[in-house]
Amino acid sequence: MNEHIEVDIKVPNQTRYLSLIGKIGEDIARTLKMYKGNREELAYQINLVLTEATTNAIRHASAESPSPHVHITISIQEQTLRIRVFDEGQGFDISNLPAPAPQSLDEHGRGVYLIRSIMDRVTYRQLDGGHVLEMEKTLG
Amino acid sequence: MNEHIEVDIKVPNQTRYLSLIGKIGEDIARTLKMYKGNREELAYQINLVLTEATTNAIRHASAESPSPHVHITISIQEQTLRIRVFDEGQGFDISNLPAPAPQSLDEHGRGVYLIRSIMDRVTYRQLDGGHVLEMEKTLG
Amino acid sequence: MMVNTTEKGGVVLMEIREERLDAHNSGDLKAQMLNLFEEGKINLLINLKDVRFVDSSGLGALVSGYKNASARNGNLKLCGLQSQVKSMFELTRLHRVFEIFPGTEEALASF
Amino acid sequence: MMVNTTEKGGVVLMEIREERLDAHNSGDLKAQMLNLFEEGKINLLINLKDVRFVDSSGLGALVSGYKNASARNGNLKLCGLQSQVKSMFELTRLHRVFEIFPGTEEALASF
Ligand SMILES: Nc1ncnc2c1ncn2[C@@H]1O[C@H](COP(=O)(O)OP(=O)(O)O)[C@@H](O)[C@H]1O
Ligand SMILES: Nc1ncnc2c1ncn2[C@@H]1O[C@H](COP(=O)(O)OP(=O)(O)O)[C@@H](O)[C@H]1O
Repeated sequence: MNEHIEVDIKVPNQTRYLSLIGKIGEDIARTLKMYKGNREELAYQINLVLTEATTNAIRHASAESPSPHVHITISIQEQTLRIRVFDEGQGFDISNLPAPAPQSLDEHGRGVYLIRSIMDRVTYRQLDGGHVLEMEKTLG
Repeated sequence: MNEHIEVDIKVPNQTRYLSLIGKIGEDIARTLKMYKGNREELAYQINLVLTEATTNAIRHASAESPSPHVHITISIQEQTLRIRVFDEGQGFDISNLPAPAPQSLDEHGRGVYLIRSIMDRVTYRQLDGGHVLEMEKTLG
Repeated sequence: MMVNTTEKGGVVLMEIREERLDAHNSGDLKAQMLNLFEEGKINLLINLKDVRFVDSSGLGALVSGYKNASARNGNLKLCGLQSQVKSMFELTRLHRVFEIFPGTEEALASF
Repeated sequence: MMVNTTEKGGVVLMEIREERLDAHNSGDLKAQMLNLFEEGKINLLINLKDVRFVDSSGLGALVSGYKNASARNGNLKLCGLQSQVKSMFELTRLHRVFEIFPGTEEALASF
């Protein structure tokens, strides 16, 4: 059976909305009918990648519009979880990010690494008026 | 400050997704910055009207498409909570529903009554290919 | 739906082990109550302490059980309602229909 | 952010009273630790028992505290990690950096 879920979220680009976005991700993970693995682990992972990607959109890519927003979509279709986080900033070269050194004491630079560890496919692309970080994971 | 939130949800039209939709509504209620009232009460109310309206869309207005879905939007803008639940059925005349008799022992007929008790403005309108139940509440 | 069913001195105590009682699982609750009626049970006590959320279908299932029990000269009573769930009974005036008790003890003693 | 801060025999115990430690509140945790360092405290024990979720900013705040404590010849240790939170330290290899204890007692005794 084809369990198709789509959720589209727009919130002010402020970190106080991170927990709402993360919770919606957790709620989706806990609802999935066909997922056989550890549901609470998946809930944490979805919460985490949503939180990391949205934080980056807020921090590094704040729009200059008077009431800037972040836009996130979460979809489940045919065993594929796809998360898209849109930003209106200058963008960055995701292929040029150094992996954090093991036992690095750097305070930053673990977000994209975590996203890559958890998700199966991660791309960052230019769009009209901004960029999108697209992350996919095969649930199965 | 203008707290603008928009969430758009599509799920298979099955009752097992009611709890996901209700939880997203609760998460939104718990996040609202400007709400001065009882947040847990508001969370219950949003959960309830989402659950009632989505149940009706599933039960009374199931589409004939091969993989029928329900479509729900929740938005907060300038103190107005607006929930829309779309259906693809035959529709009904909301102005002609009898209010349930006090202490009625009817098993049915309390859904729209509860929605009307909680929300400030409730309309049911025809759209291209279906209908929408629109419910608004001023959060004060 | 998860329900713990035990019998105490002629009363069947049903503990609903779910967070939500809604259109997804209220049909199942109705079916479980019907089974009990068919076995000849007529007095039911429903403990809702774990239930955070009840919708109109959940209320409908309880009304259905109440009518069935009454028709058999038995009773269906409720206990353990969380405060928001209690408000649902007040909003629909069903608190005038059901006998509602804080805990199981008082409720069992009342049959 | 809600933190219960108490001092026990030269160690400052900080109990984080939040479900989430993320980019929204990790700056505040960093600031509270900095205040303690400025007051001359150098040994911190962070109890994460209430924390269900930590993101990379939360880890970053803890790394910042760890570096500050070490630079002053003190230490920052952790206790009470929920299992999913613990996995975050493993995934980022930070479990090799921090001393992590199950409970407060053992952790306090280790300073
Ligand atoms: N949406 C984005 N727009 C612009 N730059 C970004 C974006 N996301 C990430 N970056 C860049 O990639 C770097 C690494 O990101 P990340 O691994 O999340 O660590 P951190 O955000 O802690 O620095 C950031 O410092 C930033 O320069
Ligand atoms: N989306 C809808 N499409 C068609 N009919 C509807 C819809 N929503 C409600 N109705 C009609 O209105 C009636 C009353 O609905 P409600 O108050 O929710 O009680 P119940 O669903 O328990 O009968 C329903 O029985 C149904 O006939």
